[in-house]
Amino acid sequence: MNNIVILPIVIPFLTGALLVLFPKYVMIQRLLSVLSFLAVMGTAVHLLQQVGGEGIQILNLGGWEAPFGIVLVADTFSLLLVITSCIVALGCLIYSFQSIEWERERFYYYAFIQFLITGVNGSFLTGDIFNLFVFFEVMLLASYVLLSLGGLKKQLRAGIMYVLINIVSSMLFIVAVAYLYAVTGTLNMAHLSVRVAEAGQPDLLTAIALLFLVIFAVKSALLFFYWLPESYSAPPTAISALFAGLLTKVGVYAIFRMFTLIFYHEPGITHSVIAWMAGLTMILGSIGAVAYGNIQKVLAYNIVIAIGFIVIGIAVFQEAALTGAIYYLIHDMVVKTLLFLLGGAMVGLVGTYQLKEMSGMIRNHPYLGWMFFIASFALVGVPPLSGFFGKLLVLQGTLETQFYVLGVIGLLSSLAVLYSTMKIFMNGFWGENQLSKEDEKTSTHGLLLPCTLLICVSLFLGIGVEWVNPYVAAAASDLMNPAVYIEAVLGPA
Amino acid sequence: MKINDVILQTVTKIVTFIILTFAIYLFFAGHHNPGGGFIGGLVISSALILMLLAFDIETVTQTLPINYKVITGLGVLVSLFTGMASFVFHVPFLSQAHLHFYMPIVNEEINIATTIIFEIGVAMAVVGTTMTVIVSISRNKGDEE
Amino acid sequence: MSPDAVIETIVALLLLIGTTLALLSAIGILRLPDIYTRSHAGTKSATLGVLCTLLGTFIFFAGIENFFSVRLILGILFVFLTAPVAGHLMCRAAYRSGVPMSDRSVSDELKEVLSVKKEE
Amino acid sequence: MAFVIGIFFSIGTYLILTKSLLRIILGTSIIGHGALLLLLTMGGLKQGGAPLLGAEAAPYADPLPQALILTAIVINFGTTAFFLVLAYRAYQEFKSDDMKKLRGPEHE
Amino acid sequence: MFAIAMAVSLVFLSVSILVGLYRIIIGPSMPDRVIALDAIGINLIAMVAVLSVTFRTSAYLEIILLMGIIAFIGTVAFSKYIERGIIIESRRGD
Amino acid sequence: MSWLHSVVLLPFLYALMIPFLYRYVSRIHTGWFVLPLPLILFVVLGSWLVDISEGETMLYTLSWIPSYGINLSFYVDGLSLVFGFLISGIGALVVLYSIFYLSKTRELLHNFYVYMLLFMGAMLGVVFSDNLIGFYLFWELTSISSFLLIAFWYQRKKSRNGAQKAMLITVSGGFSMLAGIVLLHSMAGTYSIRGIISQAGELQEHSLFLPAMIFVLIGAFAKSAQFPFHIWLPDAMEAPTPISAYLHSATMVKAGIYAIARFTPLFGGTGEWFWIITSVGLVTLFWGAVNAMKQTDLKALLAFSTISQLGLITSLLGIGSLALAVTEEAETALYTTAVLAAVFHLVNHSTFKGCLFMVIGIIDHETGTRDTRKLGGLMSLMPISFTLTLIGSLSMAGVPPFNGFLSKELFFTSSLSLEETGIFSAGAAGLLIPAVAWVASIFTFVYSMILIFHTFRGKYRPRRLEKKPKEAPPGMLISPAVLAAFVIGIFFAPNVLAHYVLEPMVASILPGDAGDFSIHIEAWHGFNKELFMTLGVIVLGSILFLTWKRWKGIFTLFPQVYTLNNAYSSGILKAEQAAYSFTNIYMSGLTRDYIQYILGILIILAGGMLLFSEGISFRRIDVSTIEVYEVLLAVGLVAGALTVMLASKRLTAIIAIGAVGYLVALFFVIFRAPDLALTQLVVETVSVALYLLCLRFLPEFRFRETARRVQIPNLIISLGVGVLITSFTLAAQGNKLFPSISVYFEDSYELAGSRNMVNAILADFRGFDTLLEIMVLCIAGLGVYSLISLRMKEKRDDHEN
Repeated sequence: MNNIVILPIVIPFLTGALLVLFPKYVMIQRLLSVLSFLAVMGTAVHLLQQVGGEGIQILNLGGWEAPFGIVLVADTFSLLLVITSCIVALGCLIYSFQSIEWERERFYYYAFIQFLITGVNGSFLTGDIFNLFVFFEVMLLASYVLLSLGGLKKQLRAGIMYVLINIVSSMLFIVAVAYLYAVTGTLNMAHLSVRVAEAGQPDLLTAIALLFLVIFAVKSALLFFYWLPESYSAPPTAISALFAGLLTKVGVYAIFRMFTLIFYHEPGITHSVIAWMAGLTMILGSIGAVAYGNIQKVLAYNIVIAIGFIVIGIAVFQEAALTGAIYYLIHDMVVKTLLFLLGGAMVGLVGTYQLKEMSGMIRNHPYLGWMFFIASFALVGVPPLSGFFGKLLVLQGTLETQFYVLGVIGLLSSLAVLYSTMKIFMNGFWGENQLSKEDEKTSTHGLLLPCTLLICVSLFLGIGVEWVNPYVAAAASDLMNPAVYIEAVLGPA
Repeated sequence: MKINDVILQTVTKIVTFIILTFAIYLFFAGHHNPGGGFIGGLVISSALILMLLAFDIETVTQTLPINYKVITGLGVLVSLFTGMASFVFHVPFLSQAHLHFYMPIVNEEINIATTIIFEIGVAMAVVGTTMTVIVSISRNKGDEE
Repeated sequence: MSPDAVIETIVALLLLIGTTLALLSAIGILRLPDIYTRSHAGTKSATLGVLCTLLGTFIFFAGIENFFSVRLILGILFVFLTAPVAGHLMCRAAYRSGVPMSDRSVSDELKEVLSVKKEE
Repeated sequence: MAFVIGIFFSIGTYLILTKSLLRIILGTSIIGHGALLLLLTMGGLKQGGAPLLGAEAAPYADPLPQALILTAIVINFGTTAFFLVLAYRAYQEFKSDDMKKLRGPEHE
Repeated sequence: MFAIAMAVSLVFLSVSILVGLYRIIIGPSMPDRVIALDAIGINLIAMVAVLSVTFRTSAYLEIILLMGIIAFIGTVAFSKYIERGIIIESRRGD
Repeated sequence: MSWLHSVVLLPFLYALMIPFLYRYVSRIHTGWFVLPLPLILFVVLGSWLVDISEGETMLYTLSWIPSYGINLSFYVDGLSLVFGFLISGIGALVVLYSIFYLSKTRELLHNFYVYMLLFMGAMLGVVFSDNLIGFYLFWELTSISSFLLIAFWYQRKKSRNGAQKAMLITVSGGFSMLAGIVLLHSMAGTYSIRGIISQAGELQEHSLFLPAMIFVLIGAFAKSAQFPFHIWLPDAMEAPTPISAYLHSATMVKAGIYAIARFTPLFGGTGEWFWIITSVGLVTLFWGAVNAMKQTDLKALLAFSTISQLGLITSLLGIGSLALAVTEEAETALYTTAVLAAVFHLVNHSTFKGCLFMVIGIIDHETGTRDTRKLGGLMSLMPISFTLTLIGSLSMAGVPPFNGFLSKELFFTSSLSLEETGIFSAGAAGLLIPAVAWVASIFTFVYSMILIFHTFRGKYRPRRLEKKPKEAPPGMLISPAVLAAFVIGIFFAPNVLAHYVLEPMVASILPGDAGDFSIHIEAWHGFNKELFMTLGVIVLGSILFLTWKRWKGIFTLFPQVYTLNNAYSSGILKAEQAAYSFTNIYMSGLTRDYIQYILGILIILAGGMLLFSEGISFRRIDVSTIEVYEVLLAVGLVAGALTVMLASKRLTAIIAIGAVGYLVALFFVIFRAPDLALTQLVVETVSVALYLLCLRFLPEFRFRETARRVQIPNLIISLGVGVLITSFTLAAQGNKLFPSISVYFEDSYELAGSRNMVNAILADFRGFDTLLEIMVLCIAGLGVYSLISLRMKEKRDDHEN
């Protein structure tokens, strides 16, 4: 038992609930929000140290032992994601101080952000499949609200699509949980793993696994990314950046968890399906990224590509690739958010999303430009930036397990990433400067600080691989050995 | 065209109280019989909805001047705090304590548990949310003006 | 016949009567020509039916299980109180929204009153 | 019961695939009902009494799915409420509830 | 004998409910449908009562009362909607 | 940290200071601050020369990711040291040249020098890295800095396009290189180049050996502009001329050559390696020379000439790799000559091409154009430039007394030597290779002449020029003059170079016995085949040049549309359009379509799994008999749901959904779930009230879907979902493998003090769910409130309409 495990969930929850009580005091709201994220980060780091020393930390909520109550499990993998999501959220939060309009700030904007993070962190930490569903709902509902907060036309339009698709997938989630419960009689993930292993994962369970795969694929935009480009370009920058960094990644997390902990007995079926999906996702994402001349869309399709790439790690199901995938996942959360923030700043300056209509911004905004440049190359996976190491390991994994095609698609998709981000850079920052300082729609005042923060994190992730690596490697090796997780939750067998 | 609602309003006045009593009963019954915070909260809201149906928002707000959004927040906080009390007692989060009393008068075993406080929070949140939704929709004039 | 058996018979009878009434009112809802007549079937006889049923249930629990249910009494009271009001509201709504009466209806006394009101 | 649930899902899906917003919302409601019934069915039907300890004898019906359903009902309610309001706000802005007309500008 | 009576009652009530549904489907007017819904509600009350006798449990008695409340509120809401199109007014007489 | 590290890392650190120097010491041209750096590097490297030439090596390691064997380890041997000299030496000259070339006031000098230093450091990193990951790191960095430098004048569209093209090609080559590296790592288990080479014997047996080779070669070819990747190089000429001289002729493009040379000990001696490299090199040599002739832009001419010369070096390395395959001493020596020729020409090419680029830059700078059709008769106006051009061009053409002659002779020798080869059926090529080499040399001669005569002779047409031409300032002439001095100097004393520089280089490329020899290069080697070939080149070349006007029309016969370059440009454009239309096919913006895709795939996947699986029984177990009334109610449920579906009035649908909700509640009663029934009833009512509230703002159903095209897929999908769920349900019901954990909750009274198990679970066992659930409610409530109350104005229309 370790009550600290709940803190990453409770702190934002509490903050959010408090913020509901006095929506009009904006400064206090801002302060509390920042403090909350810092506190979460602190506890998560502390927990990470504990996990390093004492093994996986668990908390049986209400004191009910594992398969009966709800259990929270903090292993290295989930804690890394919690920390990353806090950094990302902090970046977006600071960014929104300047960029989100005051009307939104008074309509519970900060509370919703806190709730969103509650949902995200909870999804990472929970060890119970139904509880995962509930956390997903918390997160989704908060995201519905944030997406439509402000009620602009495009927000409503995107909101309807986003909500509808997620409702469908949530219903399927309930259905899948129901089947799983019917067959195995339990909801605890560790217990599920034990029982599925005992039954040898018969075909019915594999079919249920596929059901789960489809559901999480919708959430993580793996192959089913149709909702993503439109809904991520609708809300204000800070919000879409937050979505870009976090929401799909939670789905990815769920896929990782499910297919390493529970359904790992039939990789011939499930994991090859995942491999196909990953390949198709990267191809379609690349085509989409090349196709458009709209900053937000290009970046949105880049999310799709990255998802495909990360999922390779689970498709080839090998430790090096998994390590790489986790590394790339963390990197992608940071860098994707950063790119969205930077793209948003560009859009804010020019007042349009169309690349055709912007040009030469590096003249007045060199820092913006170079940050975008570095972030793009980090995304492409150029050493020593953060995307490289993950990409290397994933590539290594695909080649060593003879998934050559996936590896090649992964490299080609990097090319699409390069082409598309450079398209933005060259159109937006290079060329004749058409916009004098006075003509700009907004200023970048206060927007560069969070971007600098995130880029520092990204650089650290790239150059300081050696420091981060023990944690990532431990996370991957834990994922490859479900016994560790099971023992931590259910006690020694 | 004015429509009088005398019959409805008279009945409502009586019925609301029956419903509210029943709601409170359900709330406490939940421990051993069907019921609980959720249902209690929902039934309270349905009583309020009935009042809104029979009268109008103005009147009801005058009688019950409550900011439902705050109620929602408070409800969530109350529930959360019962969970967080466990930090003080060094027990797992959300641990509930319960005591068995023997009440000689009604000749029944009464059972007080911290879950009651938890459920109060739940009920408050439910009422708050439902009413927030209903009232905000009804207040909205839309494009009709 | 044991006391329980007697109670059981009474309960069974009451329930049967109640449900038969419900069935009858259902037939009424099915067969009657217009909304106003149907509402009679739907509210009045059905209410009676449900009252019988509830009474039967009450007796059942009071007699056999020794369980004196306040809730049931309240329920009976409630249905008794609200069912007519509901019927009234519905009929009025129907009339005001202009649902036609059956051809077989003899008179419409409210028509003049309302039309006078409209002219005002 | 399985067939009823299947039919519910069919009907709900069909409604979701229509282009009128209100029908879509109704479709999600129906699927929601289907999912609840499914969850209950999966707990095993009609085995024993209501899950209330006391006078009645064991076995009881499986209480866990019931608790899950309760949670699901409430969540569905919240989602539906939000979706409904979203829909009508969209109608106010776009003067249309036709999904075809709610597409992005590029698709027109 | 008792069980048969119960079964017969349940079938009667189910048939009544189906009839109500039939009315809901064919109408012809909206108030018809609402009244049918109200009738279904009332039949449901009876049904729950009979069921709780059949199962010999008092667990469902709350539902009876609640059902009454709910059916009433539903009908009121529908009737106001049909009559005025607005079910909750901001202020009387607007 | 060692001296070696500082050599590589110093440029990067120095680059950080440049912006400050530029900003705060604006009176002095920033280039003067940069100049010392390459000079110092040159001196430091020079101090190692003697040791290295005696066969010593140096290795220092800086840890980066030791746990994966990824480090920055730097290794110096003959090969890398020579490259180091080229990089720092020509770097120094280029910086000096740029000080006069780039205006202090008009150009963004800090950008220029930062990029330049980045490049210099990266290039040094490439040649000194022993760890493949470090190698890759610097490899990509050279592409990026080249990208930035090409687009230095980023306002120009041509610069941007050229930069983009160069980057796409070189970086994708880099990706291929990365794949090769990963393959090598997975075979050899190390990233160290020396470590891998030491396992060369075993690795050649490995099944991944050939793919690894091809991947590495693609990377190298892309970088050094070999056919068909050469198309980026001409466009890269949009860069300022110092950059063209530095990156795109002397150093960066040679990184590919370096890679080939570096990996020769590993891959060399195999037939594939020989054939690929030799043939690609020859094709490039030929194709580059042909294209160079038709250029009118002097820089483009030099670019194609560079491509051609790189092809030459590559093919020589290919021929030289045979030395590792043969055992006979005489033969080995023969092929070793080819390697020698390669490295010799590499050095020579850097000198004369660097010189030529700088002179062309001067012409451009002084006249404002590089177009041969506008230039002419500059000989008397710019005598020094003319002399320098003459030296460079004649060397390029392979005429004595310039160093190009020597290496060209060696090239002929090597190509002729193939005739006698018995391995890899290289002899089959027979005379083909020398013939191609000879023809290409003739073309080389022709374009060298074009370069000289079309610029400096002919009619002087001042009106076509933007500026009035005059001789360049002396400072600008220093650098090309130094290089020209080398061009001549090497011709007269080739063996000094050979001893200190070329021998250690060859020894690094051909380790073991093959590399152990001494070289003697002679300008005069008697009347042999090579000499006659050279004479032929000069005679035929002169004839062709003199008749140039008559036959240049040949080039117009090849339609311009079908060039690789156009294929690239239109390819990019078409790809973008195709991608756009393809993406728009499935991204229709219709939510319905998206849901159809999702459900369709779900049905195929999960349904397929169910269908083809074995051992799933659809038996219904432990379900008690179904009562009549239950069937009736189930019929009622279905009827209600159908009503919702088919209702033509929205109110009907809502009433029906209310009925369905009530019936579901009744089912909860039947299935012994009183709590659920209660909740369901109230929630249903509140929902209905909500629907009624919102109906006011929503329209009546106005249309019915009648289009069959829409209806049928909808029906199929929905039926499919229904069937899937039904069969799944039956299967799951019949396959309960384990008892449920909920038996535990039957002790709820003892555990949680509650007789209502459901409530105990909700409030206690799974109280956390409940907590979150009210959170969901809270979010939904506040969300509805904000959605209704907050209506922001569209500030800008964002191209909505």
